Amino acid sequence: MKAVVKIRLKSGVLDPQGKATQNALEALGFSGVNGVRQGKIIEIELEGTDAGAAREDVDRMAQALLANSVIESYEIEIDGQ
Amino acid sequence: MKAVVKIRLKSGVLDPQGKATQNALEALGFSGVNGVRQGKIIEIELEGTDAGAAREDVDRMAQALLANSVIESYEIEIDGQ
Amino acid sequence: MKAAVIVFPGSNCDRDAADALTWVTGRPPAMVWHTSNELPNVDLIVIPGGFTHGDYLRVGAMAATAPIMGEVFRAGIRGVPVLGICNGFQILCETRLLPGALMRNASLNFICREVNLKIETTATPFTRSYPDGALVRLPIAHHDGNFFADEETLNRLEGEGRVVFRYVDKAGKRVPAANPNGSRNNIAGIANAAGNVLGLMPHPERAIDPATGGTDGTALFAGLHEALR
Amino acid sequence: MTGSPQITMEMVRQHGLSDDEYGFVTNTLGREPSLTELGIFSVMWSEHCSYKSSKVWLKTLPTAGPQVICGPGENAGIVDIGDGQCAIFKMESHNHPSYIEPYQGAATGVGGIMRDVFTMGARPVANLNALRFGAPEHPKTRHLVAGVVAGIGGYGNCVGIPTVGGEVGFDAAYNGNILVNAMCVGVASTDKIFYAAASGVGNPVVYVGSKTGRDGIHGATMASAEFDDATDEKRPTVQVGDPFTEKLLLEACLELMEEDAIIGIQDMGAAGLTSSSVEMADKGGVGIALDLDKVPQREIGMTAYEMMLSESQERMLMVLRPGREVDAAAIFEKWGLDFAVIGKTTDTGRLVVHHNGDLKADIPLHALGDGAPEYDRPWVEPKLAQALNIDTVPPPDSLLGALETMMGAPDLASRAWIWSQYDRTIGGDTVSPPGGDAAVVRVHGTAKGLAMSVDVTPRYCFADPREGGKQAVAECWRNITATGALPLALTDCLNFGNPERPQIMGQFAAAVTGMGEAARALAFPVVSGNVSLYNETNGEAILPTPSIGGVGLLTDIAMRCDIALKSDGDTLILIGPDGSHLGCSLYLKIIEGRGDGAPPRVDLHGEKIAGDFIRILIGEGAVNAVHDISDGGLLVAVAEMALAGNIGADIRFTNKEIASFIQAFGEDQGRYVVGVPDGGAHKVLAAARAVGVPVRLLGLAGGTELKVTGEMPISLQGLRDAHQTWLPDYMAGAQA
Ligand SMILES: Nc1ncnc2c1ncn2[C@@H]1O[C@H](COP(=O)(O)OP(=O)(O)O)[C@@H](O)[C@H]1O
Ligand SMILES: [Mg+2]
Repeated sequence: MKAVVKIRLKSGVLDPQGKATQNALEALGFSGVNGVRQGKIIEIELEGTDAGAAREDVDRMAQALLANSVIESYEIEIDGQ
Repeated sequence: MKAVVKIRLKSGVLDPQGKATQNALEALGFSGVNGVRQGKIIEIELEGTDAGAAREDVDRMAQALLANSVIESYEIEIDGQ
Repeated sequence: MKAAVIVFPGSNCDRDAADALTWVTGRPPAMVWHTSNELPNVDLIVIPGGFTHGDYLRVGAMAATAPIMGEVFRAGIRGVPVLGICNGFQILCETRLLPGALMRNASLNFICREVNLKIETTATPFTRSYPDGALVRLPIAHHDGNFFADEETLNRLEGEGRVVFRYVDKAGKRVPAANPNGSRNNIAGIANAAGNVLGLMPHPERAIDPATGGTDGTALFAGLHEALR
Repeated sequence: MTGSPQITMEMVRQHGLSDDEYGFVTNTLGREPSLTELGIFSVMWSEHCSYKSSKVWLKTLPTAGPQVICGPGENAGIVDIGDGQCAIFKMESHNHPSYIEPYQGAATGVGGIMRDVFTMGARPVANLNALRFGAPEHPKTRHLVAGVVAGIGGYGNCVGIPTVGGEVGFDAAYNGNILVNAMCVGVASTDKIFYAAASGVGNPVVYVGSKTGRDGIHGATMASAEFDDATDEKRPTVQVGDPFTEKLLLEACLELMEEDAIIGIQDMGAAGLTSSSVEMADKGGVGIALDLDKVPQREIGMTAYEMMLSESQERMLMVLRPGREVDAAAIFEKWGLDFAVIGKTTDTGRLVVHHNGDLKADIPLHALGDGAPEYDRPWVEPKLAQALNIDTVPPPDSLLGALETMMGAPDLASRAWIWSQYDRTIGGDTVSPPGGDAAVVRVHGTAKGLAMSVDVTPRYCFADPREGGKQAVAECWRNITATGALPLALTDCLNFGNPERPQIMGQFAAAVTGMGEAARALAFPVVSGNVSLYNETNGEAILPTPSIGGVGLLTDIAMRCDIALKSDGDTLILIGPDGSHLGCSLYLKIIEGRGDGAPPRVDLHGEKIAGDFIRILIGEGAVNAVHDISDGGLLVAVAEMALAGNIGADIRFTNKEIASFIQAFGEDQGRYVVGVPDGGAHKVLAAARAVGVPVRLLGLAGGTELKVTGEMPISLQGLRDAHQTWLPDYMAGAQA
C-alpha cells in the first residue's frame, strides 16, 4: 500500500525557495505568475492492507518526523490497495 | 488559478533523502515501511482562467526550470478555477 | 567544567568543538554517541555543527529523534547549559528546546564567511564574559540559517531579551545588508527562557585561534569555564 | 556461458572495442566472451581505466625523490612530511558527468577523489578544484557554473572537508565540454598506509558502503541485446552523490584501519566492482572469485553485467585478514553501512564471477590489468604560435584604466562568489584560505602546514603545448613557494581532445614532455594523476588543459607568507626579470581582443633560483608579503596585493628600454613581487644580486590608492568594485 504525505509551508511562513523560483520564472519570460510555493512530497510504501490503520500510522510518522509543525502543515493520501 | 507540479526522482535514481528518512522511521519504531521516496511539490498561482493554456505554460516551466529531466520526472495538476 | 559533545552520524564539527573545549578547560570533553540513552554527569552539553543524517528531509529533524536527545531535553529543562552550534542550533529547534525553525538561506546558497555580530545580552552563561553590547566577528558556514518564528514568538524573544546574537553592520546597526541569510530580525542566536540553552548559527569554536580566524569566540568558552568551574 | 546471448560485431563496437582488441579478447579466452565478460573487457580496456593511449608518455614523467613514499599506480600519491606523517593526494576529472548534470556530476567527482585518498588510510584535510567553463555569453554557462559550484560545495561541506582553493577559467573552447577536476589532500601516519594489493588465498573479499544500483552503467549497455525488451526500470541512470553516506564510510574505514584487519582496500570508482576487484587481484598477483548474489542491491532483477559495471557511489572493496569479518562487520553496522562478504581470493590468477549459481565470467586477470592494450598513437609536432609582433600592439591610454578593465574581466575577476559557497574553515586548520597564491592548511595538532595550489594556463598550452606544460608545473611550484613552503610533489589531471587525432596526440606528447622537464628541474615529481581524453564536441577539442595540483610543506606555519600588503611604507620589489612578453597575455586578450603570439618561455633555471631565493627571504622573515606574477602581469599582481591588504601602493616603471605597459602587463615567468618592511630593502636587493636573481625597486606601499608615476591614481575602492562585481552580477543574471 502506498501513502503520500504532502508537506507545505504554512501560510505566513516565508518561502525562500518558492520566491527564488518565482523570480527565475519571471526572468525566463513567464508572465502571470502570481506566486510560487515549494513543498515536499513523501511517498511511503507500507506493508498491510488496512487503509485506516495506514493513515493512522502515517499520521504519527508525520507528527514525529516528517513535518515540523512550527512551519509546516501536511496532508495524507492513501492509495493503491 | 492554481497549478501543482509534482516532481519525483525517476525510478532507479538513488534517493539518499528517502533512504535516510526510511532509516529514521525504522529507528523510531515504525515497522512495515518498505520504502520511502522524497519529491517536490511546487504550487504556482497563475493569472488567467484557461486551464488548457495554463497546463501548457506550466509544462514549459517544468521543462525549462522546475524539473531536472536528467533525474526527475514531473506531473501537472491544474485546479481551482 | 565537565563537558559532553553529542556526536551524530554526519556531525562534522565535533572535533572542532572538542578541541575548543579541551583548550579552554584543559581536559577533553566526553564524546557521546547519539544512540546512547545516558548522559554522563556534565556541566555543559554541546551539540556541534555538521550535516546530521545528511540534513536530508529537514535540517536537524532526524537527529532530534535520536535516543540521546531525550536526555539532552531533560537536562536542558533542568537547567544544564546546552550549546547548539549551527546544525546544533537546528537540532535544538527541532527538539523544541528552542522556539522557531531554521530555513534555507534566502540566497539559496551555502554561505561561508565572517559576519559582524552584536551580543545583545550578557545575562547568559555563554555571554557573561563579553562586555555589554560587544561587537564580534565570527565565521558562519551554513545552508539553512534563516531563522523563522511567528510574530508572537518573535515578540516574546525580543521582549524577554532572549535574542543573544544578532547580525549587524560594522557600526553595530541592525540593517538588512548585514543579514546574510534572511533571518527574521537579523537573529543569529537565541536562548530559552531560563537562559541555559543557547543556539547560534555562527561558529565560536572556529574563532579561538589567531592563526585561523580571530579569537572572538574565546570569551564564550572562557566564560562558560568560569561560570561552571 | 549460461544465458549469455551470442556476441555480434555490433555489440563489440557498442562496447568501444576495435576489431583487433576483440580478437585479443577471443584469443585470451580461447572462445567467445559472454556479455558480462565483454562488458568487463570494455570498461577495463577503456581509455579511462587502461590509459592505453597515454601510458607511453606518462612513463616519461619523473616520479621519484627522497620525499616520495608512493608514486603513481596506487589510488593516490604519497609524500613524506616528517614526524612519521605523510600527505596523500590526487586529482581526478569528472568532466562529462558534470556537463550532463552539473550538480551531481561535480558532487560525485568530489566524492570519488576523497575516497581515493581515504582508501589509503588518510583523513582528507582539504579539497581543491580546477574548473573550465565555456564563454560567459554561451547560454549554458551560467547554469553549469551554478550547478558545479553548488555540487562541489554540497558534497564537501556535508562531509566536512574544507575546500580551500582552485581555479576557474572561461573560454569558448569549453562551450560543449566543461572541465571539472577535483583534488583531495589527506594526512596519514606513515606506518598506517593502506594499499590496494590483495594477497593470500581464501581471504574474504568484502563489500562495504552503499547498495548497488544501475547508476552510470556504461552507455553501451543501452543497446545491447539483453535489453531489447528493456523497460524504463532497466535504463542506466545518472549517479547521484550521497555525501552523508560518504562521511559514514570515511569514519568507518578509518576506524577499521586502526585495527590490523585489512590486507588490501580499494574504492569502487569508475567501472565499480570490476575495476576494484581486478586491480586488487592483479596488484597482489592472486585470483579472485565473486558471488554476485551476495552484493547488496538497491534494485531488483539486476544482472551480472549490471552489477559488474555499475558505478554506484560510496562503495569500497576490501580483502580482510581471515577471521576479521566479524569485527569489521560490527564497525560498519555501527555506522549504518552495508557490509557483505562477496567472494574470496584464489590462486587461479583469474577473475571468476558467479550469479544465481551460474558462471558469468572467467577471465585471466593479467589480460585485464597489465596485459591491457597499449598504444603509441601517431602524433604530429604541434604547430606553434608565431611570436607576437610587438609593434602591432598600441599602448593603452592609461595603465590604471587598462588595469581596472582587466581586474573586472571574467579572466581575472574575484572568485569569491564561488569560494564563499565552500566551507573553507571547518577543521580549524585553514590558515591561508582562498584568495592568495597557495592555500595553507595546518597539519592538525602540529605547527606544520601543507601549501596547495592548482594551476594551468590553457591558452599558453594551445599556443605551445610544451612551454604550456612547463608553465603549468612552474606556476604551481611558484604559488606554493610564495607561501614559504617547499614544494614536495604534484598530481595532475590531463584534459585533452581525441587521442586518435595526431594533432591532439601531439599536444598531449608535447605538454607531458614540458611537464616532465619542469618537474625534473624543480625537483617536483609527479606522484599521482589522471588522464581525461576525448574532450570534444563535434570534432572541436577543448584547449589542452593539463591541470597541475601541487603540495608543499611549511615546517612552521608561523613563518608563512601571504599576498596582502602589510603596512604603509613597506617597499615593493620585483624579484625576477622585467616584464617584456605580451604574446598570449591577458592584456592582449582583454584590452586588444586578440589571442595571438607565443606564450612566455619558462626559464627553468631562473625559475628555480628565484623561487629558492624567495623561500629563503620568507624563512628569514625578510619579507612580509609575496605574490607570484602570473595572469595579467606585474601590475595585476600589485593590485591583488593592495586589495588583499587594503593598502595602496605607489610604483614606477624604470626600465627605459621597455615600454611601461609592457613592463606592467607582460607575463614573463619566474617572477614575484615582495613587500619588504621599512628599512629592509637594501638587504633584499643585495642578497638578490649576490645569488644572481634580477631585482628591481618598484615603489612603496601606502595610502588608499594605487598610483603609477605620471598617471591619475585610482582608488582601491574603485578597483575593488571592478574586481568583485563581475561574477556575482553575472550569476545574478540567472534571476534578474
Ligand atoms: N574554484 C575555486 N575554488 C576555490 N578557490 C578558488 C577557485 N577558483 C579560484 N580560487 C581561489 O582564488 C584565488 C585566485 O585564483 P587564481 O587567480 O587562479 O590564483 P593564481 O593566479 O595565484 O593561481 C586563489 O586563492 C584560488 O585558490
Ligand atoms: Mg599565484
